[in-house]
Amino acid sequence: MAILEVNDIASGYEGVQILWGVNLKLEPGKLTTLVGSNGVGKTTLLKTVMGLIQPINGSVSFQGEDVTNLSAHARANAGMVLVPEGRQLFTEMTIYENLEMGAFSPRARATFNQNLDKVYELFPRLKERTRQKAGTLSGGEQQMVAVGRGLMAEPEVLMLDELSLGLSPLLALTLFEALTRLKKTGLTMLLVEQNVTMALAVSDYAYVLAEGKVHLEGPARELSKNDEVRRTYLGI
Amino acid sequence: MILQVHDVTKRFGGLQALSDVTFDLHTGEILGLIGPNGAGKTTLFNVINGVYAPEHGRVSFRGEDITGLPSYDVARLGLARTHQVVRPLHELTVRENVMVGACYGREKHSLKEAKRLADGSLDKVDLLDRADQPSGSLNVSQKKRLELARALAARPYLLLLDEVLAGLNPSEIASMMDTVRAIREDGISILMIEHVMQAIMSISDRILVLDYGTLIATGLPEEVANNPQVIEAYLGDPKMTAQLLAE
Amino acid sequence: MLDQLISSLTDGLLLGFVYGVAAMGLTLIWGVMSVINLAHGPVIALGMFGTYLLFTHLGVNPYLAMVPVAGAGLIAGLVIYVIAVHRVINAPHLSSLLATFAVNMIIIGVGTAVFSTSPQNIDYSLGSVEVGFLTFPASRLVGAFGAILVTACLYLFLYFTRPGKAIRAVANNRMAAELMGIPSSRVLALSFGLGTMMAAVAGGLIATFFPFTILSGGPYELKSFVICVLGGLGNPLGALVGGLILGGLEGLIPTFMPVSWVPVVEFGLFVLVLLVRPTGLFGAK
Amino acid sequence: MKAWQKPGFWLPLVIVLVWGGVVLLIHQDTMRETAFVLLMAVGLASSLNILLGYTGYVSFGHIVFFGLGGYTGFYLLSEQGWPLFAAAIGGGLLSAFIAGLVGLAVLRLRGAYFALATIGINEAARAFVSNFGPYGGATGMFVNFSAYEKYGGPGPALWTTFTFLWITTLVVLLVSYLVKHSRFGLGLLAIREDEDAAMVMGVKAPKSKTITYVISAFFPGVIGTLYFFKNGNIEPGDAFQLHMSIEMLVMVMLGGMGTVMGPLVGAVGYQWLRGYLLTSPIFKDLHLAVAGAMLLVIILFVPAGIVGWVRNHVRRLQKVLE
Repeated sequence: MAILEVNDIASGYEGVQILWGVNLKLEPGKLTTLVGSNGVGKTTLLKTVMGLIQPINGSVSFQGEDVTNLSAHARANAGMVLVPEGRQLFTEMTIYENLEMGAFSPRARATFNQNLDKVYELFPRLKERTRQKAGTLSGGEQQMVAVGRGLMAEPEVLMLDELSLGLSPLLALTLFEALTRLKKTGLTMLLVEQNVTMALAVSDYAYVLAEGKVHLEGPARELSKNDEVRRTYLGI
Repeated sequence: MILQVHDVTKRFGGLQALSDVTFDLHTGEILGLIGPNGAGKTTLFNVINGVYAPEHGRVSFRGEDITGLPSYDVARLGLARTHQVVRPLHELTVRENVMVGACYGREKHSLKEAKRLADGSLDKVDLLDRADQPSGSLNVSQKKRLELARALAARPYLLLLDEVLAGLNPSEIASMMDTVRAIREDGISILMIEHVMQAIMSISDRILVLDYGTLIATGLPEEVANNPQVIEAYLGDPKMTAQLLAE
Repeated sequence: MLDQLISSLTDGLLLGFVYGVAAMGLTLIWGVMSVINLAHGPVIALGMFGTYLLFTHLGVNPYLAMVPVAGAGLIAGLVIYVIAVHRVINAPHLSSLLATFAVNMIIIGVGTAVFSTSPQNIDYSLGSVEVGFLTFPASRLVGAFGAILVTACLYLFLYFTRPGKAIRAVANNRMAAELMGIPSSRVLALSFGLGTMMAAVAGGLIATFFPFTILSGGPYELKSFVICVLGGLGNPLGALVGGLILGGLEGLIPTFMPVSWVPVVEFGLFVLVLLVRPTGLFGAK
Repeated sequence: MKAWQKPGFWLPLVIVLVWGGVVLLIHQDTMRETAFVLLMAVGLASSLNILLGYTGYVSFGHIVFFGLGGYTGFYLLSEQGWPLFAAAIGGGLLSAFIAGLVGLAVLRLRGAYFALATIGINEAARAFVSNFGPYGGATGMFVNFSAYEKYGGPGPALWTTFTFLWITTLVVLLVSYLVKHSRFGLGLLAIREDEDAAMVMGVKAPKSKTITYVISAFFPGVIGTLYFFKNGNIEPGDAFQLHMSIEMLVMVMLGGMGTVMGPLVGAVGYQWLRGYLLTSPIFKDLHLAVAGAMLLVIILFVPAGIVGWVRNHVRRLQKVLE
C-alpha cells in the first residue's frame, strides 16, 4: 500500500491554476523522483501536498488517512517532511539550533540523539561547526543543514525540492551520495530535481510532469532511456 | 550593434552571480538566453536595464554607455522589459497598465495619446476586449500578454523578455511565438530568456548559454543544442552519474 | 561640575534600563511579525495602573505586584493578537498600524472613563541610596535591577527553551517553521503576548518613579520607537543598549543645554539613524 | 469627454461649493463653527490622500505640516502684519519647502520605516518649535489684535477665515482630482502598485514621490494658518498632535483611500460620529473607545473604505465616485 497518495490535485496560487489533476503514489521504502521543466508546477505540488497551499480540488492521504484539511505543521507532526526549495534555513540560528528545530514535533523528540548522530555521520562537515550561524554557511553546507534538519524530524516521508539547485557539480555529487545512503536505510523519499540524469539514476520510480499533469510515469530505469524525457528538456 | 555587454561581473554578498559576461546583440536580432535555474539569467537582465549596477564591466545601448544608469533612465532610452513573475499593477485596469508604459517610455505621450497607443498594443497581443477590466482579474497567460503590451507601448528599440512562455499551454505558446515574431517584424530587437526549449530554439537567431554566471556557449541554435557542455549543464554530468552509481 | 555630570548621567542610565524593557517589548513584536504595535503606550499605562491598584487597594508590595501584572499583560497581549492583529498580519503595514492604533483608542477610551485623567502615584518609598558623592532614589536602583532581571529572563527564554527557540525560528522564517511542525500562529500570539508583557512590566517599574495618568504611556511609546531604531528594530539586546543610550542622553544633555532640547536631539537622532543605518547602530548592514 | 462632464469630477466640488455657500448665506455662528471643523477635516484628509492614496506611502506624522505651516503663517500674520491670504500661502509654502527638503531623503524608506520616520519628524519639529524664540517657545503666540481690524473686527474676521478655508478645500479637491487623472498621477499609481516595476517602465519614482509629498504638505500648511488664526493662539501641543495625524489616516481609510470622494466622505463621517459620540449621554465617556472599535471593524472587514466598497459592489457608481 502506498504511504502517500496524491489524488487528482488541482492547485495554484493567486488565482492562477497551475496543476490540473495530478495523481501520484509513493511506495514505502522507495525513492520516487518528480521531474519536469521549469514552471511546470513541481514546487506548487509539493507545497500543496504539505498544506502550504490549499488545493482547488483533490485530496492528499498519508498512511491511509485523509490529511487534506490539516495545517502544514500538523502534517509535519504526522511525519510528512519537506526540505523546501531554496533551503529556507533559520539563518539567524546556529546549525545545532536548526537541527533542534527540525526535531520540534513530539514524535521526533524521543529519537533526538540518535537522529543527531545520524545527521553528523551523514554530513561530518556539520559536526565541526555546530555553533556557526546557518546564514554564514556556503550553499552546499546550507543544503546539508536543510536535509539534516529534515531528517531530524523523524520523517515517514521525506520530500526534497531541488536538492542540487545552485550547487557546484562536486557538491551536488556529495548530496546525491548522501541520498543513496539514506535510501539504503529504507526511508521513503520524493525527490524533485532538475539534474534529471542523476535523479533518474538513483531513483526507483519516476513521474514526469508537463502542462500541469503527469505526462509520463514508470520505473526510473526505463524512463532514463526514454527519449521523450530528453525531448521535454532540450527540445530536440 | 544595438547592445554591447562587456565583461560584466555582479556579486551578491559572497556569491558570484555573473562573471565576465561579454556579448553583442545585433539590431533586429532575436537572441535567446538559456541556462539552468540559478545560472544568473535574470540577474543579467537586471544589470542591463539598470536595476543593479555591476561591480565591473560595461553595458552600452545604441552606442551610449548606460552602465549604472537608474532603470527609469534606461527605460526612457528605449529599452523595455517584461518580468519572469508577472507584475501587473493590480488595481489599475488593463488599459491603464499599458498607458503607464506609453507615458513613461521612449516617447513622452500625453494621456490621450497614450490611450490610443495602449489600445494599439493591446490589439497586437489580443487583449483589447479586456481593456477596462482590473488587471488583477486576468489569468496567467493574459497577464503575460499584458506585460508584453506594456513593454511594447513604450515603443522600445530593444525588448528584454523574461520567460514569456512559462506557464502557458501549447496553443498559447504558439500564439505568443507569433506575437514575438511580429514584434521583430516591426523592427524591435529582442533578447529573451526561455526554458521552453523547442520554442526558443526555433525562434532565436542565436543562443547564449549561461551556467553558474558564466557564458559557456554562444552560437546558432543547433550548434548549442549539440554542445556537450550545454547538455551537461542541463541534464547533469554523465560521468559524475556513473561515478555515483559505481559506489 | 564633573560630580554633577556623573550624577545626572547615572540617573539617566538607571532610567535607561527601564526604557530598555519597554522598547524590548516593541522590538520583539516587530522582530517576529513586522508589526509596529501602536497599542504599546496604553499597555504601559495599564501596567502602571495594575501595579497601582494592587498596591493601593490590596496592599501588595509594588514589586511583588509586578508578577500578576506581567501575567495579565501576557493575557492581554494574546487577546489583542487574536482579535486585532491576526487577521492583518500579512496585510500592508497600514492595516496593522491602524488595527493596533484602534486598540490604543479602545484602551485609552475605556481607561479614561474608568480612571479619569487625574494623576495617580504609588506612595511607596525605598528611601535613597548614597554611593560616594552620588545620591539617588533606591527605587531607581531596584528598577534597573528589575530591568536587568527581565532582560536576562527574556534572553534565557529565547535561547534556552523550546518555545523561545520556536519564537526565534518563526521570526526568522515562518514558512520553514511551519514545515518543521511549529504551530506558527500560536507562536505569533505568544510573541505578541510577551511583547505586551514587557510593556506592562516596564509600566509597573515606571509607576514606582513618577506620577502617572492613563495617557502617560504615550511618551514611553515614542521613546520606545527611538530606542528600537537605535538598537536595530527586532533586536532585543539592542533595545537594552538603545535604552541606556537614550537614558544617558537624557541625563547628559541638560548639563549642556536647556532640558527642553532633549526631545529635539532624541528625535533628530532617530530620523538620522533611520536614514543612515536603518538596521540600527550595531545591526549588520 | 471633458473633465467637467464627469460626475466623478464635479460631484465632490459641488457638494463642498453648495455646503459652504449655504453656510455663508444663513450666516449663523454655530453653523459656521461646525462647518469649519468639517471642512478642515476634509481638506486635511484629502491632502494626505494625495500622498497616501496615490503613492501608497503611509505618512504617520503628516500633521507636522499643519503645525509648521500654521506657525509660520501665524507668525507672518500676527508679528509681521501680513494679510491673512498672503500669510496662509506663506505657511503653505514653508510646509512645502520643508517637505521638499525632507522628502528626498525620507522617501527612500519604505513601508513601516517611512511611517516611523514621519512620526520622528513630527516629534522633532514639535520639540524644536517649543524652543524656538521667534515662535514664542513653549507658550506659543497670541494673535495681535490689530490683525482682526483689517477684516472689521474679530467677528467678521472669522467669516473671512471660513471663506478662505472653504476655497482652500475646493482647491484641494480639485488638485486631488487633477493629480489622479494626469500623466503624473498615472505614474504615482504605478508606484503605489509596484515601485520597482514602475521604475523599470520609466517612472522617475524619487522625483515623483517628492513632488507629491510637497503638494500634500502645502495644503495642511495653509489650513493650519487659517485654523490657528481662527483660534487666536497657537502652541506646540496643539500644532503637532500625533493623534490628529492618525485621525487623518482614519478618515482616509474610512472613506476609501486613493479616491477623490473617499476622504470627503470619511472626514465628514468621522467628525459626525465623533460629534455624536461626544454629545450622546451613553457614549460620552466612551467616545474614544467606540470610535476605536469602529475603526477596528473597518480595518478588519472593510479595508477598501466606504467609497471603495461601494465602487467595488455597485459597478454603475464607479464612474460617479472617483
